[in-house]
Amino acid sequence: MLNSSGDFIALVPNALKIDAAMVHLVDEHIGGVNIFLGLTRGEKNAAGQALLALDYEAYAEMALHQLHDVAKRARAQWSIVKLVIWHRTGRVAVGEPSVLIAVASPHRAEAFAACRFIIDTLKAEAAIWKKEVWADGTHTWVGGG
Amino acid sequence: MLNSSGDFIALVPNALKIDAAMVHLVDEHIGGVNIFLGLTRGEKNAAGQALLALDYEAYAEMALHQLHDVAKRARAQWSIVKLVIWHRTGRVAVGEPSVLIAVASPHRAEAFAACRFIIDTLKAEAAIWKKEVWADGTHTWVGGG
Amino acid sequence: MRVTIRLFAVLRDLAQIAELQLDLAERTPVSNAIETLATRYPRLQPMLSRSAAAINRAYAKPDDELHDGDELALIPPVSGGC
Amino acid sequence: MRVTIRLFAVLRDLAQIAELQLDLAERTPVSNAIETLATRYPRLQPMLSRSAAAINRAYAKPDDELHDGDELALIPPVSGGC
Repeated sequence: MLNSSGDFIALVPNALKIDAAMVHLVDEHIGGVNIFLGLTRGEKNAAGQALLALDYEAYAEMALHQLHDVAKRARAQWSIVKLVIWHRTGRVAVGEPSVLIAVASPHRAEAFAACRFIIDTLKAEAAIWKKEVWADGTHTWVGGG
Repeated sequence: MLNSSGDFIALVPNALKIDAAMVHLVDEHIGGVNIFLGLTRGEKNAAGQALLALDYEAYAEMALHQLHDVAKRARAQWSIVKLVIWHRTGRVAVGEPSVLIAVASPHRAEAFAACRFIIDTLKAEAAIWKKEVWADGTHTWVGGG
Repeated sequence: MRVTIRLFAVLRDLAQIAELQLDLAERTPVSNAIETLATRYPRLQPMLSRSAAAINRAYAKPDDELHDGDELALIPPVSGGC
Repeated sequence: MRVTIRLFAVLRDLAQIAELQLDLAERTPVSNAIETLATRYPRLQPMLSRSAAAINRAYAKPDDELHDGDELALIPPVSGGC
């Protein structure tokens, strides 16, 4: 899963664990780490049904290629010592993380900016989709209406 | 340590553990979590000595009051569901975290902006000082020359 | 020539198929391949007009030409992240 | 009146004391209290000119007046965070 820069990029079928990511962020040149976790947020649909979970599906070969490309673009703009980009596939219940991005840099401004760039670009471009699973058993593809 | 908003704000004499912070960030209204960790970065001084650690000292009564005030100002500007601000006191070796800020919000933009505001304000205002401890046993107060 | 078509998410659910082969004239543009697909699976029509295309895992334009053995994926609006 | 002075970080190391009492005239301004301190601990002089002051844990201005029982802290340039 490590590319030539040592970035840890993966599509992950089971729960994302932040301490598993922290293990990768060890280097004495690190001064600031910025981490973003995206979680399934509880909500209700127009029919008053509660959201139970989001089901994530990826075009894995393309999405992984895209995530490595985003990492490369981030490294071209900011000083990055260590980088983790993990995205879930499968069912992510309310309160659980679907994405974990961790950027370790010499200084905090770089870590914040690169982390924000990566999540924004991932959301806009990566070949990943989510389906809302409602309490009454119905489901809807986001953007698929 | 919890204020009336449920923020977890503390000066901590021993190692900061990110999973201890995560335990506080549980709520179904959370959609995005932004976490900042500041670490002691390895460096050398003009005499070629390696930095071993930073020794942090706080005017505890004032610093805690200031951190709660920063939290209040952040909550006035952004939607925040859960908030953790922890700052170390005592010796923080190279590679170890001295500060941990975690902001859990409904949406990611709020979490990023509030987290950045809190670390920037903390650094500029909080009554906390650090002393560099060098390999040859010398030490220097940052900003104290 | 033969091209592999891949369908994801809402497109796969609508077509009830994830992957199929299309036999097309050499250098058929992406837009024509999509028309052929829409003819065969009419229920895809509305979503296809809102979807992007990728040839061999890279985004492609409607007039990009297909070659034998290419993988053409139809990419409905993405929604990864959170 | 009596005021408690608190010294932190480089100031405490220079003065070799963390806390002391000063007997001052009622409503002495912060700036005068600092002058008195500098007279008693001359080694503090250079850093005091670069330090802020806090009365009872809130930042204060040089002409803010002190009252009996106040805690006046001298705040050298802060460096928390990382």
